[in-house]
Amino acid sequence: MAKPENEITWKDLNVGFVVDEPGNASVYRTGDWRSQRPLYNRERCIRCGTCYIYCPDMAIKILEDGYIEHDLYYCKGCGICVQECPTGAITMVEEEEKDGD
Amino acid sequence: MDKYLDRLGIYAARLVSQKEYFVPGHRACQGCAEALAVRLMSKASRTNTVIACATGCIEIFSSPFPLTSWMVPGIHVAFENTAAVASGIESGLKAIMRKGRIPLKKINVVGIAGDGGTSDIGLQALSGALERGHNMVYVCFDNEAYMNTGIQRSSSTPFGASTTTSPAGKVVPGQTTWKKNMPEIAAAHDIPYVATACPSYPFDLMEKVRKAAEIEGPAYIHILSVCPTGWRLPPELSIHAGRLAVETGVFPLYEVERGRYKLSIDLPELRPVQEYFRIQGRFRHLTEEMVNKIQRRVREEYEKLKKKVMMTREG
Amino acid sequence: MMADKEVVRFKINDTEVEAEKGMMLLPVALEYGFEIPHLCYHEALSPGGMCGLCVVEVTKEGRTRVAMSCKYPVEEGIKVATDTEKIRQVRKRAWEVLLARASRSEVIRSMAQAAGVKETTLEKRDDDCILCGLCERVCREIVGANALTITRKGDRREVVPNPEACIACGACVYICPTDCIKMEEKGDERTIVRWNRTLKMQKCKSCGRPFAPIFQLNWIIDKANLSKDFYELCPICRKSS
Amino acid sequence: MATRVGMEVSIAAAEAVKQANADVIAAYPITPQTHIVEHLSELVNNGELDAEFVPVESEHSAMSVCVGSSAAGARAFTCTSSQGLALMSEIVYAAASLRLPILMILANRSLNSPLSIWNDHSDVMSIRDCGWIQVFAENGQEVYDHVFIGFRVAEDRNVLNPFMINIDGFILTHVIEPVELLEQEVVDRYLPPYQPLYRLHPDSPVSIGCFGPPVLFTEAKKAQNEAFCKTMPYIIKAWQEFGDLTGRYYHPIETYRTEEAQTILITQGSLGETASIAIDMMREKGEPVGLVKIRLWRPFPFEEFRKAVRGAELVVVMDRAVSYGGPGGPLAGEIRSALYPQEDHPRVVNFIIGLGGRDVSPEDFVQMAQRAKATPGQWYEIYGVRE
Repeated sequence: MAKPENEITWKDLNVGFVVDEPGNASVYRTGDWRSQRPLYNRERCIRCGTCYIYCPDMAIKILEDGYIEHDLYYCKGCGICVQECPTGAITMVEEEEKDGD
Repeated sequence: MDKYLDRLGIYAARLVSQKEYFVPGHRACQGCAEALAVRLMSKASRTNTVIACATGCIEIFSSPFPLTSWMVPGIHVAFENTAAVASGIESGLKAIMRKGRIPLKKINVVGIAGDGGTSDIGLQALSGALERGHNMVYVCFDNEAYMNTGIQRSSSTPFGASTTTSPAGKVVPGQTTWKKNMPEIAAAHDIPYVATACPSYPFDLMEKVRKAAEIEGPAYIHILSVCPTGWRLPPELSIHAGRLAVETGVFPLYEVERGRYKLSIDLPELRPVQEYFRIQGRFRHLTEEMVNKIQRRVREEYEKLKKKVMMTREG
Repeated sequence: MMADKEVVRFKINDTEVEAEKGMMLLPVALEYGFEIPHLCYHEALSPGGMCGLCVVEVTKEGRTRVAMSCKYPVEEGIKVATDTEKIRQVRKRAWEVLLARASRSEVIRSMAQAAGVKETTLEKRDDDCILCGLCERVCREIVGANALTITRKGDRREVVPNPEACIACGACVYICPTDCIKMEEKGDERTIVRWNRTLKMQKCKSCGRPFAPIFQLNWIIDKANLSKDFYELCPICRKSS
Repeated sequence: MATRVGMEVSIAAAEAVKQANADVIAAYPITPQTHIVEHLSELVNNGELDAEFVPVESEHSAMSVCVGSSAAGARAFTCTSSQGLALMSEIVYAAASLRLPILMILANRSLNSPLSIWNDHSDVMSIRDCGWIQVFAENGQEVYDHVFIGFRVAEDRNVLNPFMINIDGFILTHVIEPVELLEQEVVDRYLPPYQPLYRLHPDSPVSIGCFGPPVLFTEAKKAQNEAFCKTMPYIIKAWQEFGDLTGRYYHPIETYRTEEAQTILITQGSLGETASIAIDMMREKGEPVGLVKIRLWRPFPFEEFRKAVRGAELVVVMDRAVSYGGPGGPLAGEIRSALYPQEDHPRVVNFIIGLGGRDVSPEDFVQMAQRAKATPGQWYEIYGVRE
């Protein structure tokens, strides 16, 4: 659904309130919830993927070369990756003042 | 020793499919291990899957209209009837495939619910579905209380835990009953596969889901899903807490495959339960006496489980 | 959703599918829920083309041929058949080869049986390894320990370990489709049985439990440039402290 | 050629479900519904009906299985009574909101307490607003016919709503009646295989039953109500086409000798047959009395109803359920609402009768008509109670 939810009319709804766009929740930004942000030190990363497998928010991507990248659009700042990284390659830092985007 | 336990393969995470069937944008709390467990389950059950989901945290955080985190089809109907809905899906698909109305295809029907939806209000429907022998998987995501409604106690809340309806009071110190042993209840239905799992052991969890989906007939998986909000622990420690639950013997990982018990991780020495309790606010009020009482019980239960393994060993 | 990548459209068993250009057939077919047997393919690794099970029939410009789907890049307009009589025959032969290579493997025998192949007429090798090469690829491509090599003597291949390089991480144990690589832990020693590699484990300074091979930890310390005492505590005690 | 046989109504209903080629039947035994499911399981186990018979552990699960299988694209059937309906009612509502074309036969029986296995309409009235299309059948033939009509209407892309057939427990379920059975070929012509709009299948994933936040819940309800109100012409069309095929025509409101009637009795279900005898008796004496039978209970046929009672001075409504502390019986409340917009509306008197299996005779109807006529005002009473 392209419309914001407060503009959806009853006529826009599918029969039975069915949602027929699988995975469309990915438009929803959960990154706003963060008060702290993960900081990744590539030098310390052994490319084991541990952070990736434990992320409850699918906010860690494994890049083609095996290193990782946080997806701050989704990262809620829980800090699990920091705890689980075997080499201490990720730390949490205070989220700076949020700007417009 | 089981090859799917995480410490035996630090690089195993790289070998897991990067395809997600449960996508980000879901609204679970920070550090929610239940969301992680759902993610891992979905990775294991993959694309040919239909989900029946109970009312509860998962339903609320995964599919607030008009959005859904699910890439696979799913239905939510009510709180207590997930197993029945799943058995209906299974029966429906079976009938229309047999009658040639849709092509024959292996589709995993997976019912998912929380501990309340499983061991309390949904127990009857689950028992019925397991007894009828539908070819389906039922996964209980156990966060040990009614978290979605605000941390009320369930029959799955452990002894001593403080919840909003079993508060640690001046006279009654939290939950006064022992956690209902749901996996054993499932196993008593003599179904082909029962397992316990925890997302702190992701490869083990995924392997168990895969196995459950493959096995013909009903399968039950009980997943301890750490809830930082309800357990009052820092969100970054939810994986750690799950590991401690296992290593203290509070939540042993095991399988019951066609009646045979098998420990997924056989611990030569259990860590003291206090290590597990210390990091959680819900146990903060426990006296030494209560901890000792729990410790004794955990050891006894673990020994009982080990005996079952011995007794049902092949040959 | 694939805006910046070129998309190729084709058919698998009469179903219209699409995929990014450059992808191989097998992962696309699996993603669409088609069942194609495979033992040496892993999506995180380069294609192996070693087991021969993932064969399909590909029809392109009127000409049909049998191809290994793990190594066949998707092409616009091709027609792929995953389960024809021809394919079943080729797969049967592949199972015979695998049965011969790993005559000891219970896993392979039951898989072959499920595919309708009970015995092999080929000369049997007394092993339970099918030479799929996944262990070698994971060790090289993912772990980076390069502890395994595949050697070729005539038409005989072998996986040969380099005992000095193995960090006993268990990635090969995890990936092996026939479970022929076993890991054992006894006391404070970990052994990768097949590679004959035994390493002493680091004991946690706090709880005393052995938790990882010292050699592996040093390898990590070296790689990540960590302090020498970084792994004094086991992961659990480290978090609890 | 259609064959006319003597058959227990429950058996006829089950035979119709077989001829309708249902895919999934889920049911839990409860008197007086049992004969229907017993016969269905027999048909399945004898290989006469290719369906999954799911012997659930409760009615709640019966409806849940129907919801699951219907959402998966199967033609689903269940039947229940009384307490069973009360137990499943949560999911009865859900089935309608999810717009799943499930067919249910409700063998009407009173609700506890005291425990009664006998007939009245307190069960169906408890879920009046559940969003199902609800019809009342008067005899075995109507029950049999409405299995086909029910599936046909429910599965119509313009409808997509569950359908409930009310049949009076024991009075209909357990009696042998002449029923004209349809040729399979006629059934197949009338009832094509179910083609779901959405189905739970990995080939086109949908999420059904999402969480509705306040900003959207009202829209969802509006959409459901709009769709439900628009089902009427499709129900009428299905009846019309059924009549064209079989010669048996059904209408939302059935009338009996209402021409020039000053007093009109109103019934639902099997009472209609008894009431019609009373009408004959009174007409013979020259009394201008007629009968209106409400076949379609939801959506309520307001227009047709007003037309049927036009010109009457007195309307006597027979309810088989109590609305404690309410305006009388639930049917009477509905009738008053229907008549209120009419400037010159007739007087409405309401009798609550036949509770928990209490017999109602033609003489009772005569008496009620006379009492209603003689006592002015709009009133109601529970009829035939020992004081």
